[in-house]
Amino acid sequence: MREHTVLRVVTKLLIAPIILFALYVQFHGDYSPGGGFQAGVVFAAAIILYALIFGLAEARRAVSPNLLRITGALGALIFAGTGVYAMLRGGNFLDYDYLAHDAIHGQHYGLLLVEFGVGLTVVSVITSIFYVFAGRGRRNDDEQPPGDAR
Amino acid sequence: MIEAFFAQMPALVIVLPLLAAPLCVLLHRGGPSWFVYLLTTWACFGLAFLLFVQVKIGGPISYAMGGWSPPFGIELRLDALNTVVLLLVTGIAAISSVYAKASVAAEIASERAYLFYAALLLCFCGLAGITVTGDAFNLFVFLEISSLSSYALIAMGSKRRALLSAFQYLIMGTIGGTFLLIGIGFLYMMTGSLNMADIASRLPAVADTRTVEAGLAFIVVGTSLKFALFPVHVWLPNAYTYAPSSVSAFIAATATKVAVYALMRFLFTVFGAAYAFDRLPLGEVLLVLSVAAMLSGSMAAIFQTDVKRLLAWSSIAQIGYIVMGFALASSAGVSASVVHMVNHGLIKGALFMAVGAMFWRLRTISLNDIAGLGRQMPITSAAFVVAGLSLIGVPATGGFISKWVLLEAVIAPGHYWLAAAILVSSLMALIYIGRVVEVLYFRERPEGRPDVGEAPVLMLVATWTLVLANIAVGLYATPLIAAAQRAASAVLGDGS
Amino acid sequence: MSAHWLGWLVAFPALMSLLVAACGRWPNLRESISVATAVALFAGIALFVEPVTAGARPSLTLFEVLPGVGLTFTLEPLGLLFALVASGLWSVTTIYAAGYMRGNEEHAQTRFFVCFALAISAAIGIAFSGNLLTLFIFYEMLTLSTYPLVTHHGDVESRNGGRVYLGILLTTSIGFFLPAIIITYLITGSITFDEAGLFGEAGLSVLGAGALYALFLYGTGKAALMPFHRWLPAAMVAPTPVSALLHAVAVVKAGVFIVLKLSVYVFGVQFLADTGASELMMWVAAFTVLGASLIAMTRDNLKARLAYSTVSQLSYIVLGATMASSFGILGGGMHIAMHAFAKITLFFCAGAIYTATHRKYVSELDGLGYAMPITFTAFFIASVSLIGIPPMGGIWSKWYLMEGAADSGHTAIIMVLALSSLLNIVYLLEIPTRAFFHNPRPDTPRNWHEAPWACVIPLSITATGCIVWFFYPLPFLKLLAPWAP
Amino acid sequence: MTTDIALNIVLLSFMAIVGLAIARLRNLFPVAMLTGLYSLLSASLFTLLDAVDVALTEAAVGAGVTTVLFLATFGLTRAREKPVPRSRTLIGLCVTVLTGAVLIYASLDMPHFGAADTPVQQHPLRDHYLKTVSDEIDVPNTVTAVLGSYRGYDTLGEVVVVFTAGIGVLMLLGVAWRRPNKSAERNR
Repeated sequence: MREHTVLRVVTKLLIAPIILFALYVQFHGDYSPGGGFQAGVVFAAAIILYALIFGLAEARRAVSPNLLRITGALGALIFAGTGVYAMLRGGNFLDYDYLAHDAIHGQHYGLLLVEFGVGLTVVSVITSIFYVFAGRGRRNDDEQPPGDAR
Repeated sequence: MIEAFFAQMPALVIVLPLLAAPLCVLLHRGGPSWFVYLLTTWACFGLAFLLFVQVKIGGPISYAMGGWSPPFGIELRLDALNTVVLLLVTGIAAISSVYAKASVAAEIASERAYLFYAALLLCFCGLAGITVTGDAFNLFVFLEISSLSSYALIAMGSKRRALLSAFQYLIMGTIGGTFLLIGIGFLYMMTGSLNMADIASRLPAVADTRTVEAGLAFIVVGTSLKFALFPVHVWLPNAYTYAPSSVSAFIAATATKVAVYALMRFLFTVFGAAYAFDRLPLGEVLLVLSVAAMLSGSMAAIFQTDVKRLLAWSSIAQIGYIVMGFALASSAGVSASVVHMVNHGLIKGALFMAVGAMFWRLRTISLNDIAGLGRQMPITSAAFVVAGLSLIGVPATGGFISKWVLLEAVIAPGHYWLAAAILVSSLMALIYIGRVVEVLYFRERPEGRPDVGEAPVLMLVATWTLVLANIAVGLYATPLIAAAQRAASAVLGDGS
Repeated sequence: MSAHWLGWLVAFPALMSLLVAACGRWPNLRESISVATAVALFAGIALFVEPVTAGARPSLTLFEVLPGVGLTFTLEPLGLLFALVASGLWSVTTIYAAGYMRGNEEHAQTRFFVCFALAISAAIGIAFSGNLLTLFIFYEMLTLSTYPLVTHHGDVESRNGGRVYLGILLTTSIGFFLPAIIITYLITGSITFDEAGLFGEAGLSVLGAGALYALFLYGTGKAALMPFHRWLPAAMVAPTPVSALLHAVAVVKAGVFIVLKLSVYVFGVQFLADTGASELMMWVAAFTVLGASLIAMTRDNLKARLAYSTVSQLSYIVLGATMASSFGILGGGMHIAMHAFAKITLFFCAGAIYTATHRKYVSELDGLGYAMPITFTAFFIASVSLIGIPPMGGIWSKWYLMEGAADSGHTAIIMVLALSSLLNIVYLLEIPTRAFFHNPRPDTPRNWHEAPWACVIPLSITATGCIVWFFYPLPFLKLLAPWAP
Repeated sequence: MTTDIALNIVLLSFMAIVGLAIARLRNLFPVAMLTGLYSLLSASLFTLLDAVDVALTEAAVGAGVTTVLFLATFGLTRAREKPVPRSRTLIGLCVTVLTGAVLIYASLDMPHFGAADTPVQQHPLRDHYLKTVSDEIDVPNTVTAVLGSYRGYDTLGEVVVVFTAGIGVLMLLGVAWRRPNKSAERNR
């Protein structure tokens, strides 16, 4: 689709607001509808859109699959790590009260961190899945099944 | 410090694999990932053991996730029942982690081994999560974790059919999960709560409604799909047959048990035995289905030519034993179920590991191809024989103890026809195990096959650990039976 | 003697089997160890004769298998008798086996001797067992350890034989014995053997007791009551020392010993006499006695004929147990020993004949008596003992059995016993008659002679035993004194 | 209120029609589009139910990403469904009808939609979540507070579900297939 100028221009115009909206949903989740999940999906949609219009290779150069693997794992680690940190501070797992000097602040930090973890994982996973599907091309039936590729 | 650690143990059992799985992905290499897997499972096993002892001494433990007291937050709740299941799951995971290294190296491409270990850890995490939680919705979430990872793990089998069987499992499993979710949704609708204890206290007020009845039905059918009770068992033989060896060993020994546990938890803790068994004819239905499972599963196992498939069908039959126990809704019955859950875990784990070791050598596991292996892989074959005897229920093995307590439980109320079904099914086990043993020892190696040696030491160690555990249980079953009886009285409320 | 020895005695052959396995490369050493183990075991058990006849009942609980039910060994007279017979004859059989296996150049001899030792370990475990669970554990261990012996040849025929063997024994034990134990446990709350029986106050109906008794007796498949006797002829595919071990020493004797033990220590003779619960099984046993004798007459294969003879003779002991009289127990106990000596002699002879001439059909034995005089004389002595004619030990057991039948008022049983003796004469004495009085077949070489000494000496010893026990039955009477008048 | 009900009815009947169309169609491209439509309809329904968070997710995942993934998949496979044997469709029909029947049976005793005296509304949870939240967490969006903190463990579980799905897909499809075996075997 690289020849469709209109699409390319419109996409270029659209991607920035989409990402901005994603960030808004991500960090404004405390006040308005939304949170990590929604933000993650919207953000991923931006990347996917980019990949659809400018090609997978371009998208991969911008956001490499390897990076996604790391951020995906990191997202989950941040979430769980927040819980563990609360544990180390003397609370139960995921007890954000212990994250800061007082409970309310702790809760706020906790929510912020946790939602960030959610967003990171969701955007990474969805984008990776898209990469994998889009990047495979047509397979022949005589190809090796998984696992037997030894 | 120690006190604080003890207080955090219930969460740590889940948190450790939860941290370890992303860690594996970050490590990006098979070897270190295996090491992480090994350490995590053994650490969890240790934790499970400490929890078991703690519950035995001090009674049930409640752990408030996030510090929010239930029902406002999510509660982890450990009692005499789920500590036993947790001990089984972590124990099998720990032993199969020893087994996994060589097996995975042979069956999984090295560049995705780290993902494989991450998925194993997630599956383990999901099963442990289901076991310890005291929250109905949380149970569903962890069920999804374990299910998703097991679909992927099963699809990694070396035959192309693995993909199809994983897909089949995915469809059935998703229907099961959805039913469970609908059931939980109904319960929430009628009680306004997701905490199991809280639901249980609020249910009697709305027990007469059709919504609660339907909720029970959805939960029973949903979990039954997960543990492959008789008419909805079709996914299981393929899934176990085509999965990689380490996966079959781990999942066969734990996943169905945990699903059964989930059903028991709902029936006894949430709905209450009186509602599920006295007001509705659930007990009778489950008894009939368990008998059908035992007979049809054993019968099908007799006619299999692939040893893994044979064991898978036998699992369907063995699930029948477990279901029969708790369907009696008596203290003896529930404890018989628990005993057999543990024993069947040990037996099937050992059998699948032994078969996996043969597969490691031969790359095939059909009856014709393993002919005469008794001489060439004596240690593995002997493990298969002993575990097989346990499956049949020969004395001095764990399987005998199961049969003993189960027979005791069915004969006491005078259900002689159930006793007959158990015995017939055991004798059918004798036939199908006997077939394999005969092939192993009395047939010559097929012409033109190269001689093979034993499997790697770690695989043998893991297999024999489970085999010896079987014998240990068979000779000294008192602790297991005592634990099962505590579990039964914990879920039935009193000694009834 | 300390009760701890009981555990060691059971474990001893099993432990030595490891040593035997380790010495597989040196046949002489291996067989020396086997024989030494056998003799030492017998000596160790004999040490208990004194205290037990004096009334001691040493008991040892190793650990609890199930809550309240331990792995328990208790020594009482019947068990001691069985243990003595089994271990004593095992010594002789081991010597014989060494000669036979080498003489026939059998394969996998190490496995053979290992399983042999395990089997006797299980038999001693049965003899010493102090409760039904322990008994059951060792009963199944005996079945499983003898399975590789039965299928020793590994060909199609032995595989099929082994299948029948394992199939019937495990089916009956899991299908009948196990539920019977559990029902007993549920009714009485105990499965520990008790001199007074367990059902005293349980208020079991006659029908219930009869059904349970039948369940137990059929569950004890090793006692070979019809229609579950098929495994015994099927097991004939085994090498002859195994047949001797199976038929005279360990397996079948374990079966009938269990029947006696159940009747005495679970049901109680008095209980059986009062309720008549064993009546039905008595007629089954009587039927088996006659039926098996009739079948034996039709068998030309020597070992098959002996096998059916065993089926028939076992039911004598079952008769003794079921007629609910202490004479019956006495006779049954005696018959365990007498039949053991006679039948092991017969099998040794059959094996010796096969080793020397490779003949296994009765019709082929014409005129062989002069080539193998010792063997056929021994055969004759043992046959006469089985028939129950003085001066052979077999008369004593038959005597007490008849007395028991008279005592409990079952005149018909006396008739059965008498008729069976006649049938015994027909099918057993035919063999020495052919050997000594018929002309040799034309294809018989002149240079045939006795089997190797390792075969002949054991069979001479056991045949002598048959005669000695006629003149000196005191040891058995002393052991069985609790049931003697 | 009445417009709400009317909208609900319209949306639900559209969903039913779309569902039937999906079941009937054999060509998978329109099916992918229709599933997107279905998701969009349900997102609208969620909005009507005031579940804006869910609606947002549904719209983004269901209507957006899933459709793209479907299309990507058609690049790998055929885009036309194979005919399914009659027996299997019959089983499917039976299961569906049965499930539907049980659902209807269950609905007979359900509390009235939107009523104030349902168990859910009367449970102390509601008060706690809606009132105490300002003291305990002080976040205006209660949904975020509940999902992130009160039931944060569930959310962690859901993140792990997503993560698991990612691992599963990567493991099965992510690494390019090496094909050394065949040539290696041939050389042997």
